[in-house]
Amino acid sequence: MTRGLPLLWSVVSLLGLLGLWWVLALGADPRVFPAPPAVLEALLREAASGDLARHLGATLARVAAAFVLALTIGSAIGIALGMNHGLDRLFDPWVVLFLNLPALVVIVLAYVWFGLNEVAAIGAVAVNKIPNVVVTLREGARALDRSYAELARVYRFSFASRMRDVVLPQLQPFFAAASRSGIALIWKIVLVVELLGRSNGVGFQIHLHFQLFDVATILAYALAFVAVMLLVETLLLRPYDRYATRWRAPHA
Amino acid sequence: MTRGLPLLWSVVSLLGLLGLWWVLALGADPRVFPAPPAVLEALLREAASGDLARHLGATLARVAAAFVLALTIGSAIGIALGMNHGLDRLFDPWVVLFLNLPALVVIVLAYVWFGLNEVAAIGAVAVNKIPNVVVTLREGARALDRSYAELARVYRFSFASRMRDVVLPQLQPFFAAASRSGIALIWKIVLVVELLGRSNGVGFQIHLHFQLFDVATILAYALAFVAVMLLVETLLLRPYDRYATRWRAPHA
Amino acid sequence: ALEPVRVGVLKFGTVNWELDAMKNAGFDHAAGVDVEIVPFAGEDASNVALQAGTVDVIVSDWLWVSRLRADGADFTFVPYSSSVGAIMVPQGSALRTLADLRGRKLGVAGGPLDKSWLLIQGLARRDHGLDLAAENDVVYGAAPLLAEKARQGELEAVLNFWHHNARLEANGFRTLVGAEDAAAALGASGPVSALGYVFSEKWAQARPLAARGFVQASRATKALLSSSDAEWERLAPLVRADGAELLALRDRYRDGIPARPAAEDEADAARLHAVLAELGGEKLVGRSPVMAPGTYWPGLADGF
Amino acid sequence: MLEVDIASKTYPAVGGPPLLAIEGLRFSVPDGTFACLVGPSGCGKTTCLRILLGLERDFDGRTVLPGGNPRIGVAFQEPRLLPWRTVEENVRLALPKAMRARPLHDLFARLGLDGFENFYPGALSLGLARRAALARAFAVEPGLLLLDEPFVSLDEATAQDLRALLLDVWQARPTTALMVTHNLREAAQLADRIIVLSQRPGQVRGEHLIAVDRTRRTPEAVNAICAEVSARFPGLL
Amino acid sequence: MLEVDIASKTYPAVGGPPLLAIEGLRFSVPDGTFACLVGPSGCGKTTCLRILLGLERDFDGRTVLPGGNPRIGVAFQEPRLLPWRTVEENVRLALPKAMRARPLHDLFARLGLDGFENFYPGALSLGLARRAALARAFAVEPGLLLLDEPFVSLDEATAQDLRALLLDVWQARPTTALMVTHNLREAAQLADRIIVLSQRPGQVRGEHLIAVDRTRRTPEAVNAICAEVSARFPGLL
Ligand SMILES: Nc1ncnc2c1ncn2[C@@H]1O[C@H](COP(=O)(O)OP(=O)(O)OP(=O)(O)O)[C@@H](O)[C@H]1O
Ligand SMILES: Nc1ncnc2c1ncn2[C@@H]1O[C@H](COP(=O)(O)OP(=O)(O)OP(=O)(O)O)[C@@H](O)[C@H]1O
Ligand SMILES: [Mg+2]
Ligand SMILES: [Mg+2]
Repeated sequence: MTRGLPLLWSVVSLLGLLGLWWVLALGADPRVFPAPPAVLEALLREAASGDLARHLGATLARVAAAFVLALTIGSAIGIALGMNHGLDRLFDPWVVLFLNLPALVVIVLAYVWFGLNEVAAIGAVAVNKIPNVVVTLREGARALDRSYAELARVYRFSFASRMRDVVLPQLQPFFAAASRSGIALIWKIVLVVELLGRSNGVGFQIHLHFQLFDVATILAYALAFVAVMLLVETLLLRPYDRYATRWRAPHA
Repeated sequence: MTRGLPLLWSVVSLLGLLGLWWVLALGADPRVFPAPPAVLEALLREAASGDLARHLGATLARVAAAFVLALTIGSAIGIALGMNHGLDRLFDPWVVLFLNLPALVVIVLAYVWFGLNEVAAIGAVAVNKIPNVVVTLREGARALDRSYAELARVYRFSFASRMRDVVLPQLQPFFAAASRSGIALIWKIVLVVELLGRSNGVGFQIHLHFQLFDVATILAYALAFVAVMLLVETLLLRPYDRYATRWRAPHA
Repeated sequence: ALEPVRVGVLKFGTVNWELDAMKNAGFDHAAGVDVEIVPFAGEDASNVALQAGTVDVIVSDWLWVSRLRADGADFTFVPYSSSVGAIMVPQGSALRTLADLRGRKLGVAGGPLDKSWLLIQGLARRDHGLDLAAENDVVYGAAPLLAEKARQGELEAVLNFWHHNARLEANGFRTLVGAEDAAAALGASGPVSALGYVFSEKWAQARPLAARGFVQASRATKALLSSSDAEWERLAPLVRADGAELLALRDRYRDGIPARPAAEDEADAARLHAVLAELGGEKLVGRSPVMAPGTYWPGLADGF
Repeated sequence: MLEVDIASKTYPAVGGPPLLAIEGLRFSVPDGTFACLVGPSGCGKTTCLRILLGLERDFDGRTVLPGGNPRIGVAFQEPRLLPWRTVEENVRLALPKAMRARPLHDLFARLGLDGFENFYPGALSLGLARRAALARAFAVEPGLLLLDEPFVSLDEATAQDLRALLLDVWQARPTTALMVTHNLREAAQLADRIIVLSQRPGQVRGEHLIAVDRTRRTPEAVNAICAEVSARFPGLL
Repeated sequence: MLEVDIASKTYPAVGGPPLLAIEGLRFSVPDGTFACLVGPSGCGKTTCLRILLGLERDFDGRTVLPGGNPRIGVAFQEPRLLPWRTVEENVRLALPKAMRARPLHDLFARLGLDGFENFYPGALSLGLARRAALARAFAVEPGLLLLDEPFVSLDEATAQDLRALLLDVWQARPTTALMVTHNLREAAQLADRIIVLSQRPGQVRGEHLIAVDRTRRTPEAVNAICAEVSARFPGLL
C-alpha cells in the first residue's frame, strides 16, 4: 500500500457521497434540503465575509482545549479505575452520575458559578466528556493482559516505563476509539455551550441560522467543521494509528 | 467477593457524594445550587403529580429503542469496517462525516422530512449515535487477535460460530465501553430531540424548567434518570460484565 | 362540527396563558373551532413543527415570515402582541441613558439578529453615534441564563424578552430603554406588533372557518385577560409567578395587546422592515429588501 | 498424496529488507503415511505448515492436500485455545456439526484431562493446554494431521502415552500425518520418513525413509535409526 | 540460599471446587548452585516459580531468595515478549537504568539473533522468540535465574549452544539457578542437583545430587546420571 493510495480512496469516497447527496436533493424542497451548489454558495459567502474563519477558529480552539483536558484527565482516571478494582467499586456510581448528567445542566451550572467566560465553557465541555473517556479507558484497563504486568514487575520496570511500554500500547485501540468519538462528542457539546452563552463559534452561527431556518448556511458551517475533521483524520489520526500499530502483522 | 458487598460499596459511595453535594450547597445561593432537600422536594412534587413517571417513561422508552437500534446497526458496521481494510478505506470519510454532523442538524432534518413523530425522533438519535458505536467497535475489530481467526478457519467454524465464539468475546470490552457511553450519549441526544419536537420526556421538562430557571426541578429530573441508570448499571451491566469476563483470572 | 386547530406553543410561554384562558372560557368552541394545544420546550421546536406540518399555527414574528416568504414559503401573520424586548438595569445602576452603555458588559438574548437588539442599536447609532455591538462587551446567550446573570450582577445590563423583563422588574430592575421606544424613534407611528400567529396561507384557504374562528377566539380571550384580574389569579400556576411578578407580567401583557387596525400596524412594520434591512442587511431580512407582500394575512381585511 | 512445492516464501519485514523464509522446498508425503519434518529453529517449518493450512497465500509455488480438501487436525506450535471457552467447549467447537454430540470422556481421560473439562484455558498448565489442543486435533477424525511440536512441555512419561495415542488416531482411519519436531528419537519412533530441512531459507537437505515396522521399534531400534540419521546429516544432533 | 517451603497453594476455580496445586513442597538451593526441577506435567512447577517471583501471594508457606532481593533473570514457559517493542527494545527495557546502554551484539550473536534485533516479536519463529526471552534473562546479570523449560522448541544443536551459554552466564558471577525441565539429559548435564516432584499436588519425591564435575560430563557420564536417576525414581522416564 503506497502512501498516496488512501488519499485517492478518500477522494473517490467523498465524491460518491457528494453524488448521493446531489441526487437526493434533486427531488427535495431546496429550503429544507439544499443541493451542493447552494451550500457551496453559502460557504463561500461566509468565507468571504471572514465569519467562517473567525467562528471556526473559535470553535476549534475550544474543541482542542477541551479535548486535551478531557483525554488526559479522563484516561488517567479510567486507567486507575480499570486497574484497581477497589477504587472502581467505590467510584463507579460517581462515574455513572457524571456520565449521565445532561450537558445542559453542567453547562448552565458552570456558567452560573464561574461566569460567562471561556474557562467555564471549556471546563463544562471537559466535564461532559471526561466520564466517556473514563468508561472507555476503564474497559481497556480491565482487559489488560496480566502476563505483561507480571513481566514488568519481575524485571522492575519503573512506573513510567510500565505505563509507556506496557499499559499504553495495549490501550491503543481504546485511545483511538476515545479520541475519535471524543472529538465528535466534544464538538457537539461545544455547539451547545456556544448556543447557551458564547458570542462566537460555529454553534453560535448554526443556531443563528437555525432561527432564520437557513439550512444551506447551517450545512455550510457543519461541513466546514467536518472538512477540518477529515483533515485531522487523514493527516494526524490515521498516520498515528499506522505508527502505533506498526508492530501488528501487516494486512494480509 | 460476595454478591451483597458491591451494593454496600455503591451505597457508601453515593452517600459520600450526597454529603459532598450538601456541604458545597451550604454556602451557595439556593436558587442556583439547591441543597439535596430542595431537589428532593421538587422530585416528590413531580412524582406526586404523575409528571415524573410519565416523562421519565417516555424518555426511557426512546433511549431504549435508540440504544438497541444504534448498537446493533453500529456494531455490525463497525465490525465489518474493522475486519475489512478495503471497506474501511472506502467508508472512513463517511464515518467521519456522520460522526461530526451536529445533532441539531440531523434532528431538524429528520423532523422536517419525516414529521414530528416518534420514528423520526428515535431515528435521529440512532443516526447520531451509530457512528460512535462504529468507531469504537471498529477499533476493537482492528485489534482482533488474528491467531484465533486462523484457528476458526482451519477448523471450519460456521459464520455464526466465528462471530459468537471468536469475534464477539474479544470485542467484549469495546461493547462494554460502547454501551455505557452509548446510553449516556443517547440520553443526551434524546434531551435535544425532546427539546426540538416532542411534547413529553425528561428533556422537555428540563428545558421548560430552564426557562423558569428552576434548578431544583432540573436536577430532580436529571437525577431521576441517573438513578435509573445506576439501577441498570448495578442490575444489568455489572452482572453481565462479570458473566462475560468470568474466564479472565479473578482479581488478585 | 368544530374545526380543529393545532397550535404549537411553549409550555410555559406567554401564548400558552392565552390559549389556556381561551379553552377555559370556551371561546374556541364559541367561535366554531376546537383548539388543540401542542406544548413544546423551545421556540425552535415550534418552528420545526410548523414546517413539518405537525401543527397548524405557531407564534413568531413578521420578520421571520417575510424572510421565509421571500424564500418561497407561504406563511402569513396575524398580530398577537406588541410586547418587545428592552434593556434592563438594576434600580440602583448609574446607567441612565443609552449613551451611558458605552464599554459595558451587556447580555443580549435572542442573538445578534434579534429585532429589538437591532432597533436599539440603530437608535444608539443615530442619537449617540454609539455602536453598541462594537463598543461593548456583548454576551449573546440563552434568555433565562442571561436573566440569572443579570441578577447575579455579572452583567451590567441585559436586553431580554418582555416576560423575562417583567420578572426582572419585579425583582428590582428598571427599563433603560425599550425596543418600542427605538421603533418609535426610527419612524413607527405607534406600537408595532412584534409577534403574531403564523400559519400557512394554504391552510387558511382550505380551512377559512378554522383560521377566522381562531383569530376571533383569540380576540375574545384578549378582551377577557385585559379586563379580568381574577382570570390572572387563575392562571398563576401556569404563569409560575405570584405577587409582584404576576402583576408585572399581567401589566406588560396588557400593554402588548394590539390595539390598532392591522393596516396601520402593517404599514409601520413595513417601515421598520426597511430600517432593519439597513441595520441587519441581507443576513437579517433575507432576499427581499422590502417586507414580502402577504406577510400580514390578507384575510384579516375586516376588523382591526 | 500431500505435495509441497514452494519455490519461495518471503515475509515483508517492518522497517527492514524482506525476509526469505523458504526457497525451493519440495517434498511429498504419500497418502496414509507419517512424515516428520526436522530442521534448525527458524528454518521455515511453521511457515510450511501455515502454507499447507491455507493461512499464508502470498508465496510462489503450489501445494496439494491428500484427498483435495481433507478435514485437518492441527496442533499449532502454541496451544491456541479460545480463552473464553472451556476445554470441552474448545474441543466441541472444532467438531463438524454432525459430530458435535459425540462423547469425549474417553479421549479426555487418555489425555489426562479428566476433571479439567470445565476449566478455562487460563487455569491450565502449559502441558495441560497442549493436551487440550491435541484433544481438539484428534477429536475431529482428521484426514490430515499437521502437528507443530505437539509433545514439548510434557514430561517424558506423558509424552510417551500421547505418542501412542497419536498412532492410534492416525491408524484408526486412513490419515496422512506431517509432524514438526526437534526430537529425533520421537521422529524415529513415529515416522515413515524423516524430512530434514536446511538452515533458512528452508529447503530439503534430504529424506530418510524408515523401513523398520512400527511395532518393532524398540528403544534399541530407535537408537539405531537416530544414529543413522545423525550420521547422514551431520550437525543435526 | 534459595529456600522454598510451601505448605499449600490452592487456585480458586471458576465454577468448580478449588484446585490444590502444591502441598508440602519444601526444598532449598545453596547459593551459587544450579538446581533442576523435574516432574509430571501439571504438578505445580510453574506455580512454584511464580511464587518465588512474587506473582502468587495467596499461598501458605514462605520462601527466601538468595541475597534477600536479588535481580532475577526469568524465562517464562512462553516467551512473553512485548509485541509492540522490537527484540532489542524488549531486552533493553528489562535492564536496570545503569546498564541500559551496554552493548548487546555479542549476546545476540551467541543466541543466533543477529539480524533480528529490530524485528517485532510477531515476526519471529517460536524458537527465535524463546532465544530473545533468554537474551533478556541473561542480559540483566541476574543474581537468581528462574527458567521454565527454556530450551524447548529449539533444535538440538542450537539448544546445546545455549546450554553452554547458560553455564557461562551462571558462572560469570555468583548466581543461583533454578530451572524447570522435562529433559532429564539436560538436567543431568547442567545441574548440581535434580529435584524430582510428585504428581499434583506437587511435593518433593526426592533430590539427586550430582557429584561429577561439570567439565567431565561427557555424553557417557550424562547417560550414567540419567540411568541412575531413572532407577531411583521409577516412572520418570
Ligand atoms: N510474520 C512474519 N513476518 C516476518 N518474518 C516472519 C514471520 N513469520 C516468520 N518469520 C520469519 O520466518 C522465518 C521462518 O519462521 P518459521 O516460524 O517458519 O520457523 P520455524 O522453522 O517454525 O522455527 P522454530 O523451530 O523456531 O519454530 C524466521 O526467520 C522468522 O523470523
Ligand atoms: N490460574 C489458575 N487457576 C486455576 N488453576 C490453575 C491456575 N494456574 C495453574 N492451575 C493449575 O495448577 C496446576 C499446576 O499448574 P502449573 O502450571 O504449576 O503446572 P506445571 O507443573 O508447570 O505443568 P506443566 O509442566 O504442564 O507446565 C495445574 O493443574 C493447573 O491446571
Ligand atoms: Mg515454528
Ligand atoms: Mg509449567
